[in-house]
Amino acid sequence: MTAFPHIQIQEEDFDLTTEAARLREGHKDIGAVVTFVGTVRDINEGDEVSILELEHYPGMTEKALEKIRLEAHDRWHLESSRIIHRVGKMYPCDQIVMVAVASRHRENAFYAAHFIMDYLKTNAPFWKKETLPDGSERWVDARISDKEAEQRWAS
Amino acid sequence: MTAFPHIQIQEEDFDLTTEAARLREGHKDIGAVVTFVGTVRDINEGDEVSILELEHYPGMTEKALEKIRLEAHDRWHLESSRIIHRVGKMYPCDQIVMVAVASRHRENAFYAAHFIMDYLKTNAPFWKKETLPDGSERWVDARISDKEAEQRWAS
Amino acid sequence: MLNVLYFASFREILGKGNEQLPAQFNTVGCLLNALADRGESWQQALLENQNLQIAVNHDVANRQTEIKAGDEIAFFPPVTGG
Amino acid sequence: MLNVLYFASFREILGKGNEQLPAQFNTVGCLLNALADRGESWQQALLENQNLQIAVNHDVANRQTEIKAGDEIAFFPPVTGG
Repeated sequence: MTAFPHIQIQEEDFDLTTEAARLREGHKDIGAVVTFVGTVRDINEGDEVSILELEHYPGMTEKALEKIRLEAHDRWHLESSRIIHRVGKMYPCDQIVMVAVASRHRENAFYAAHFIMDYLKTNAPFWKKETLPDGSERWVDARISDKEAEQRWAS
Repeated sequence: MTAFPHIQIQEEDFDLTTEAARLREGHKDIGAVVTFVGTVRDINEGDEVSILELEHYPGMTEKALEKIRLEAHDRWHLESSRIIHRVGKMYPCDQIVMVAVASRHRENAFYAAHFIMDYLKTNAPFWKKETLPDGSERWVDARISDKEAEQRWAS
Repeated sequence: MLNVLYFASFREILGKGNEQLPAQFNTVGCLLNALADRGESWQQALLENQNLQIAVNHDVANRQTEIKAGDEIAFFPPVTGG
Repeated sequence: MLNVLYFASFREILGKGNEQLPAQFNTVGCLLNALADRGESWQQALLENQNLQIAVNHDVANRQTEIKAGDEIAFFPPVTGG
């Protein structure tokens, strides 16, 4: 049992329908549910990727994600939100991360989910390592475009 | 079998996991999947709503939705997209509509799903009728805010 | 013949969902004027209502849109789906 | 004692994921200087690397952040999750 029930860091895959139902549980005044799922692409930086391994910093991860989540609630008056991030070994097409938000109206839900993902990308302590078909490994570099995406939300 | 396989108008409910899997089927180069689900709120214009009935214009609906979908593909280079809209009688918390888009990167997926919903709201021939707890019925009025939301996408 | 359709509140107010009419009107506006002659509810719904929406053969249209035999013309209020 | 953690490429380059060190440093910067004395890979990773990220007790920190006995100090590269 985590101290942050709306955040899950797990090795197992997740099911979108189940998670959307949990998100809505106990909230009647919801008109809009937006989910984002990030998946493993089979190509990165022009190279085929065989395995993607996710490492994280237990403790700091949950704290960073909860901070992002509460900031989104603050800005967009969400009814509910959930973040799931997988760690360990994943393969092309696998689900890596889910952000799900529920609000009365769609505009807030779209902005909040987008905001959470942009902040997660630059503020949550996860690191990706790729294994190429020849067995070589490399750490994925942070993207400048992710930092720029985050900065657009500065108020 | 519809002439627009990425668009479904149906009375039955839909399953988010199943639909997201269909969306991704046959597309490997996907990094981002955004889904929007619109649900029946139990309150509208300050009144409790018991039943929501959706009517549409068969033929024009599919054509209008396909036009919106293709415009989104054009603007944001989507890998794949699907729209499901239910018709008939629905109840509070029921799912009404789903828009799902898949793209390489998250930004395009968020914008495209938001765009499709904003255009659907003002351009697809659906009409909502509410039944209140006392049995009285009323047609839902179009919202000026929906027209304004659409107009922000004008390029 | 023209295939004329009415949706949502229009269908209820006018008491019908569709009808076939002779193709003797050049534009949607001419058809609307003829329909308005049927009585007050028709006049209010089709001529005096600023919110009247029109489609011809499943595309958005207006009073100036030309129509011909075989066309499907639909009248309805602003849409409220989603 | 201080609990010092290294993640991702830092863990691999430095050859360890965590260690306990005596709490004899007032700031993160002092700790970094001491660690850099261990050799070239330590110096490069912790002093010359513009991308070094620092957390103290699970919060983002910097070289000026003060530290005390019982603190958890982590060093890692820019994050790449999501």
